[in-house]
Amino acid sequence: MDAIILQTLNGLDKGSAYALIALGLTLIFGTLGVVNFAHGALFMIGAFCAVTLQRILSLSHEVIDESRKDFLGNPLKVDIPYMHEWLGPDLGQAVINWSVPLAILFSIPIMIAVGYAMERGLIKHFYKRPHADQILVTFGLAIVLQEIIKYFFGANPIPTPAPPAFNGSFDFGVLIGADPFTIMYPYWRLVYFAFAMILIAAVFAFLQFTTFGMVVRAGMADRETVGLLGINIDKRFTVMFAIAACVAGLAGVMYTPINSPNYHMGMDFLVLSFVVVVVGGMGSLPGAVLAGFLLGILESFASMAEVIDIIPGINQIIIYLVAIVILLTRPRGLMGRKGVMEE
Amino acid sequence: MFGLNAKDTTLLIIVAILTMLAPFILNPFPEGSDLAQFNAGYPDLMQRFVIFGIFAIGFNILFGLTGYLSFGHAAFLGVGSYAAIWMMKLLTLNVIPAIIMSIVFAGLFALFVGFISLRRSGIYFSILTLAFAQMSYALAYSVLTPITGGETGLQLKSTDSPLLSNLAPGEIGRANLFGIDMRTSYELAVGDWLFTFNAGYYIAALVMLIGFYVSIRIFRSPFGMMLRAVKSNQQRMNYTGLNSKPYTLAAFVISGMYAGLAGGLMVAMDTQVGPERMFWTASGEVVLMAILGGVGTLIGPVLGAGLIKYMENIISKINSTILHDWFAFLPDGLEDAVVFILYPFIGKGWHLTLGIVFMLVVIFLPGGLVEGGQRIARLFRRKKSDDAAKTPAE
Amino acid sequence: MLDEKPFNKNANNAATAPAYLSVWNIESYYGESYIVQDVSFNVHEGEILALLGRNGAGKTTTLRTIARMDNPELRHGEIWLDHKPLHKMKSYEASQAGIALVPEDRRIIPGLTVEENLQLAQIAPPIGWSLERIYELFPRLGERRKQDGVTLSGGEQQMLAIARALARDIKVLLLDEPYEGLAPVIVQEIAKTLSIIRDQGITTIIVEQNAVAALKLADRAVILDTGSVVYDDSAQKVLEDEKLRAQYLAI
Amino acid sequence: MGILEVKGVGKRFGGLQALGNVNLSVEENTVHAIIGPNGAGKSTLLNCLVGKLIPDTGSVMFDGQSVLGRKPHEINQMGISRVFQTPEIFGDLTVMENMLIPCFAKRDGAFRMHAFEQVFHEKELIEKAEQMLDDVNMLDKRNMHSASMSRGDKRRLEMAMCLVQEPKLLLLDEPTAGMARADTNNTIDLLKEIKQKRDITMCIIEHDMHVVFSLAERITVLAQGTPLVEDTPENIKGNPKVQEAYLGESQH
Amino acid sequence: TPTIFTGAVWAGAHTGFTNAPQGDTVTLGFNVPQTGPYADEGADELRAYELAVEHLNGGGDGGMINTFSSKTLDGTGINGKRVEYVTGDTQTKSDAARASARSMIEKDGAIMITGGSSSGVAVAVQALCQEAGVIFMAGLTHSNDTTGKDRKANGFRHFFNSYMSGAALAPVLANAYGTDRKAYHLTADYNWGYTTEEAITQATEAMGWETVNAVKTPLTQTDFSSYIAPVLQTDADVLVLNHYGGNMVNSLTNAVQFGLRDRMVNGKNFEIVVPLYSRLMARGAGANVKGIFGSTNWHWSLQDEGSQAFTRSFGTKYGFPPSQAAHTCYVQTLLYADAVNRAGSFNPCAVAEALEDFEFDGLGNGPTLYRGADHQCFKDVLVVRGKENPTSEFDLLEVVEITPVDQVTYAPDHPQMGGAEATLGECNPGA
Ligand SMILES: Nc1ncnc2c1ncn2[C@@H]1O[C@H](COP(=O)(O)OP(=O)(O)OP(=O)(O)O)[C@@H](O)[C@H]1O
Ligand SMILES: Nc1ncnc2c1ncn2[C@@H]1O[C@H](COP(=O)(O)OP(=O)(O)OP(=O)(O)O)[C@@H](O)[C@H]1O
Ligand SMILES: [Mg+2]
Ligand SMILES: [Mg+2]
Repeated sequence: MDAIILQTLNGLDKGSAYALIALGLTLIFGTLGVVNFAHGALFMIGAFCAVTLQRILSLSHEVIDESRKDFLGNPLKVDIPYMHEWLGPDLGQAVINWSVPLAILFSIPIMIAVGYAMERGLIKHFYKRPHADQILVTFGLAIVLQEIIKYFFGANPIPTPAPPAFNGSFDFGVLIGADPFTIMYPYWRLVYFAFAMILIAAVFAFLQFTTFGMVVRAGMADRETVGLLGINIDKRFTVMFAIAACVAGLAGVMYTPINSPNYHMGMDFLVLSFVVVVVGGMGSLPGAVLAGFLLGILESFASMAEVIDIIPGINQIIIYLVAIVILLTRPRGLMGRKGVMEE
Repeated sequence: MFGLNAKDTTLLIIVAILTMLAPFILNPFPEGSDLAQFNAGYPDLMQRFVIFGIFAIGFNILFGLTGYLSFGHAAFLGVGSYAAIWMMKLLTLNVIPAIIMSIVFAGLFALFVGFISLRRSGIYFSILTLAFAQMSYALAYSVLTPITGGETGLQLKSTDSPLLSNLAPGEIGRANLFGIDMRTSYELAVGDWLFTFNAGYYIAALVMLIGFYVSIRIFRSPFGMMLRAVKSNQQRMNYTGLNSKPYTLAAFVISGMYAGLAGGLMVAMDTQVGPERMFWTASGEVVLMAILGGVGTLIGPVLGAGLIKYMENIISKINSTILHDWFAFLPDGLEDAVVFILYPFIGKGWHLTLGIVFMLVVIFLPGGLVEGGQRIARLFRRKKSDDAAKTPAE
Repeated sequence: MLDEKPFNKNANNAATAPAYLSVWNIESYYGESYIVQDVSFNVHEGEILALLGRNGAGKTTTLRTIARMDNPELRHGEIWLDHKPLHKMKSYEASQAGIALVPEDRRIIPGLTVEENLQLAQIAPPIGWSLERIYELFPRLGERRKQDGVTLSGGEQQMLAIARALARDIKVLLLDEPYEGLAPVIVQEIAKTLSIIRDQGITTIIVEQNAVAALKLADRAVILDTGSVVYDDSAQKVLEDEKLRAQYLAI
Repeated sequence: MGILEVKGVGKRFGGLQALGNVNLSVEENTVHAIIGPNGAGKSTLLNCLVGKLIPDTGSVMFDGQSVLGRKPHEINQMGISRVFQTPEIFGDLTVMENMLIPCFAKRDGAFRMHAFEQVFHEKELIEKAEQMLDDVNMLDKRNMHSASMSRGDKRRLEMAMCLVQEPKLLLLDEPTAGMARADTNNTIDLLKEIKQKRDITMCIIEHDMHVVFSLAERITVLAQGTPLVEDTPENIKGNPKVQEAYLGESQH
Repeated sequence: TPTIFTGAVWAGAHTGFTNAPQGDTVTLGFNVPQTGPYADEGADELRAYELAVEHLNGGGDGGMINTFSSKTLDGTGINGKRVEYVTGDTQTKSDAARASARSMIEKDGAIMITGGSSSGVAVAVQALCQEAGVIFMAGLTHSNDTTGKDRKANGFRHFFNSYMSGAALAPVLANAYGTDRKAYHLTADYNWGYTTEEAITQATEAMGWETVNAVKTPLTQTDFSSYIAPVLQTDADVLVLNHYGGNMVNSLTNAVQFGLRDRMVNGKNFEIVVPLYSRLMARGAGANVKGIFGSTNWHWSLQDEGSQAFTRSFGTKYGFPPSQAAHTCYVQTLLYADAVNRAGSFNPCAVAEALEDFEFDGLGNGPTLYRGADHQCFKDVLVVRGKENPTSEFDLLEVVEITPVDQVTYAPDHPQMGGAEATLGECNPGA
């Protein structure tokens, strides 16, 4: 029972990561009709916004400490962050520790700029081109973006911890009268879940309560005709793309304390997020979110030792197996619309 | 000739000549010169060119003709490879049975995957094939380790004793074709140039030529036309009394068999298999090869395969020492500056170069490399006709 | 200099009122194929112009050029609507300037309901008829407002396409084969609607294979043949002149 | 007993009864027209005949066999061809290839693995296709990319594709819509000629009364999903109910 | 003049072995991951190789050449030939690694291939070198298989292995955490994971620990929460993470997030163990490594003469201390060069003979034996722990114990090493 609660929590948490990425991907892939292999790269760039901010905040100058030696036996150079000097060590360190939440604000303009530049500079010319061309160009772009990040940050993961206030776990067990330390869940993962829900709700509200979503959907189905109705669809596509980039980026920022970001984290997520979007059904935002949570939860349950013992290797293939079953039983995924990218 | 029209015959002959002369063409720079780094005429890479060429040709029969984008073709390559190495371990070191079995097994697996995946179209189909391939990969990597060797894969070992080959105890078998070792080479030194003619390469090249010929026949056959009809308008096709399902399934199985053939040849040339051959990036690579070269064109996929493999094997090997060597003639400061600028694009930066090439090709040559070739050809032709037009005036 | 009111270039029509929409020497291409070859004509305010010609003559291409679609590409020539240089605009700007095209294949947007198709037309200013008023004119659309637009029958789709144009505040209506596929009763109904539209002072260009019906409605006719204007004069004349009709329209 | 027997066919779309109890009998070797106001259910009825839709009720017999439950390609192989209301052609292929595909379907059936034969060796079929193209005045367009033709041309091509299959029953959904008058007349002549040369049954939906009255031997008027009347052209012309529901005041 | 070779393309017929060096230079092939997740380790390996070449050719301060017990290396290259090198990218994929190795052998005439940073790649390239008839000096590869069931006559490994990790760690763990412990293993679901799990469970069980569960995790997993949460439901009090690289960084981070380290079970503090530590990767886990035990092949803070010499020359050249991967690669290059000098020939069989059962000292890790039976080096193994107060980003681990070589030595036919069936086969010179 406790195990089930925990795995459900895990599933929701994994699910919110999948759902957030899939949400951004659906906005581009399911709505604008562009197979965007660079979406993972946007997620990765978001994560590296957090890394960059952390680095900026901990910019420091060197002080030579004669009393200690470095590995070559020379006097040790100690880095004193400017933040410590300006704000005092305590407040200064606190600011540095809070770099991930602060990066949310920091990343929004960056992601919008990246999304804008990407759409205007590249994607715009590919709306009418075959999916194959879109794949090639966005894959090329993804590689280039990755390599640029790798050039500046290296290939190793870079730790970006959550603020100390969010360290440790919340003990649900105590709440429901179980033994302490049996049903614990990390604070930051709870924050991530809540953040995901808010972001998802915000995107839904925007598309639901404005005509924006309808216009973009229409524009994807038939750009020409929408243009004939006096609507500058290009502009809206750009906005849509920037929003998607922002969603991906924010998902990345918030993900950094969970797993240290590295330059290939986007690619690691890419295939999975395509699966999630398609299982959810092309062009359906609720579908993407639903599929994200569904697959997250199933994956969590499949990774329990009890399950693996019965079906060895099930944890390796569960997502793909479920994807196959769903696509065979529901032709257009969970909530897909007819005619979207079926050719 | 060969039951082809004149244009296709010419193409086939040109390709045949080029593959046969590849050891010369790919080694244009004298041994030991600065540019020798760009030579690609050594057996391993030449073999890879033709093997991935076969893979891409087969993929193109499915994707180029029917428009069904499979994201799981690497699985068939992998199955073909495993089948081939097991044949060599158990039956004989002769590559023929191994290759035949790799085609058969890949074909059967493709029949299974295709039968299920082709119930959907568009992106849904792509994801189904991807899912099958990823499952194959994951299982080969882990739970199927007893069959696949897991992460370390399978190689021929001194403990293997194939039924029909008599090996001395402790001897590690070598792939051969009726006694011709795949690694037998003939080296020709002409002045500073060194050309290598490798048995394995010529066998693989011959297989590729056959594969290429078959693909031309398929492209020009009524069957090929039906496949293009599937891509163009399936509804019309059905109402014209044609059942599109078996056509697409046949195309899927044929391209799966090509992939299996490529996998079998890979083992024949280099007797080892690892599961990452089936990872989604490997499936993605063949997609990129086809698009880069020109989807739906005959020769495009082969060119795309060649370019990607060339970059992977040549650009990745250039390191800063080599760069410094090349630009040693420049004044020191300038040399450093040039090396500094080029360095991110070579060696460990070869991915960056690859990404940029992808983008440039697709932006400026929407039809892939083949379109680039056509443009150049058109330029020449225009020039020629300009000249022709001018002549009488003089 | 060009932003000034264009002088009337076509001597044929110089006599009457000043041109409202003028098309000067336009040349349009689909890729490298040269389709509309140096076409000029004028339309006056409130006038109905019938644009006629055989299949493949370039009628659709001309209308698409005027509506400033990306394809075909206008490589040469100018188009002026009420002092505004359409030839410098993109299709959405042309639409905001008051051009509305009812395309030949209707182009109902898949995935949107009837009502959404209409709402879509009312997003960018200027907005024309209200939905109520549209449903009044086309009660069938009102009945089917929640149905997916593309599942409408052919005639219903045509109504929706016209309705969608009316939902915008338009100055010039371009109709590409509006009668195609419509039952005779509906043809009459739409003809009536078009007169209503004319009474609103909306200038109209109509392309129609049913030349007689179009000519009956039109004030003037322009006949295209392989991309060039071969006739530009009153509609009545064509209706009356057997020889003309036989020559250009084979009727 | 007609070659096509439709009995009690009904079809609902959600709340809309698109077809309700349609009975229709088409005699062999006749031209039967179906007319009716827009949205009457004419195309829906055709869809039920070719397997695009499955009717909720009723039966459809062709040549003594039921077509219900068969796939579209099987129905076509039984001898029913259809021209669609919006042209359905192979846009990526040339006109000639468009013509050859039905030729192969006719000769080789729903599937054949002719992967090693060459299209250009099929002299006989090519000749047949050329002949047909000539009949519809499109021979000069044989190498054109079919998607870049004008709409009238696409329609003519689609009709040629159906005719070259020499079906027993040809279903035409507004074959002349959007065709220039001259071509419409040509089409009428062509259909008449075909009719004369070969045994063929046609079922035609058309709003152009000129076409209907030049070709049809019998006419069914459909309104709101049910047949209003079925009769000869002369009687239909005079029928006041039809006048009101369909033709309108000023027609003929 | 045309010459016909039968057998391997790379066979120099007249010399009797592949790629016999022509002229006054000899070419080595450095095959390391330059792209992919292990690119930083590959880069560090490459730095070490370049440093080794520099030292062999008489440049720099000579590094460990000065402390090496064998004195054949004199700064004149190898066997009097100046050392040149080519590099390649393994991409951490066996296909790519073999392609790159074959290109070095076939195109560039490399006489020895070295490098790698995963066992899959090492086994694949080692098999290739065996076929081709060149020496393979393995870089970073920790799986038992490399010199266990997949051992080859032409392949040599200096790095330690899973078995040694277990043997070195177990006593330290017993000492620190007691002998009454219940361990829960998370194991990467592939060969290296299996051998490591096997080695650690056997070694710890021998100390009296109990293994309550061992769960396999997919290699491609990035979020380990669903594997870690069930640990809370058991009475296990130790979590062993048989993970490497990115897997290790993520699983360790996740485990700490779940508050495992604050947990008390059976009155004992819950502990986490990482059998194979890499300093580079540990950096990715940040503060989470503090206090966590693991094993490593070598660490720059070692105080012996050899280690200090190496750290000094590497640090002076590149500005930061070398990793264990850099160390093993550097040492392998020197060992190869020395073996050639001692054999007086580049013939792989002669070199192999010179390396077999060679005893040496002064290359860090104390006196070392290159065992002839399986081509595995036997030397001291380090047990390390994440440092509580690092002074720099390189100072993450502290050495808590240097496990003497005797304690980690095993028989060549040990069951974990492929048993009696495992054979080196015949040395292959290529021709
Ligand atoms: N997308 C296109 N690409 C290339 N050529 C085209 C394209 N569309 C039309 N054409 C060509 O342009 C010419 C004019 O076509 P257009 O559609 O304007 O004719 P139309 O007068 O409207 O004929 P119809 O009465 O048949 O609709 C035709 O020859 C046609 O083949
Ligand atoms: N898939 C569908 N879903 C819902 N309603 C549909 C669907 N297909 C057709 N309809 C409705 O069924 C009715 C009959 O349509 P149908 O296309 O058969 O008319 P029609 O007689 O062919 O008209 P037209 O002459 O205008 O082509 C129409 O009201 C249409 O809106
Ligand atoms: Mg037209
Ligand atoms: Mg209809």
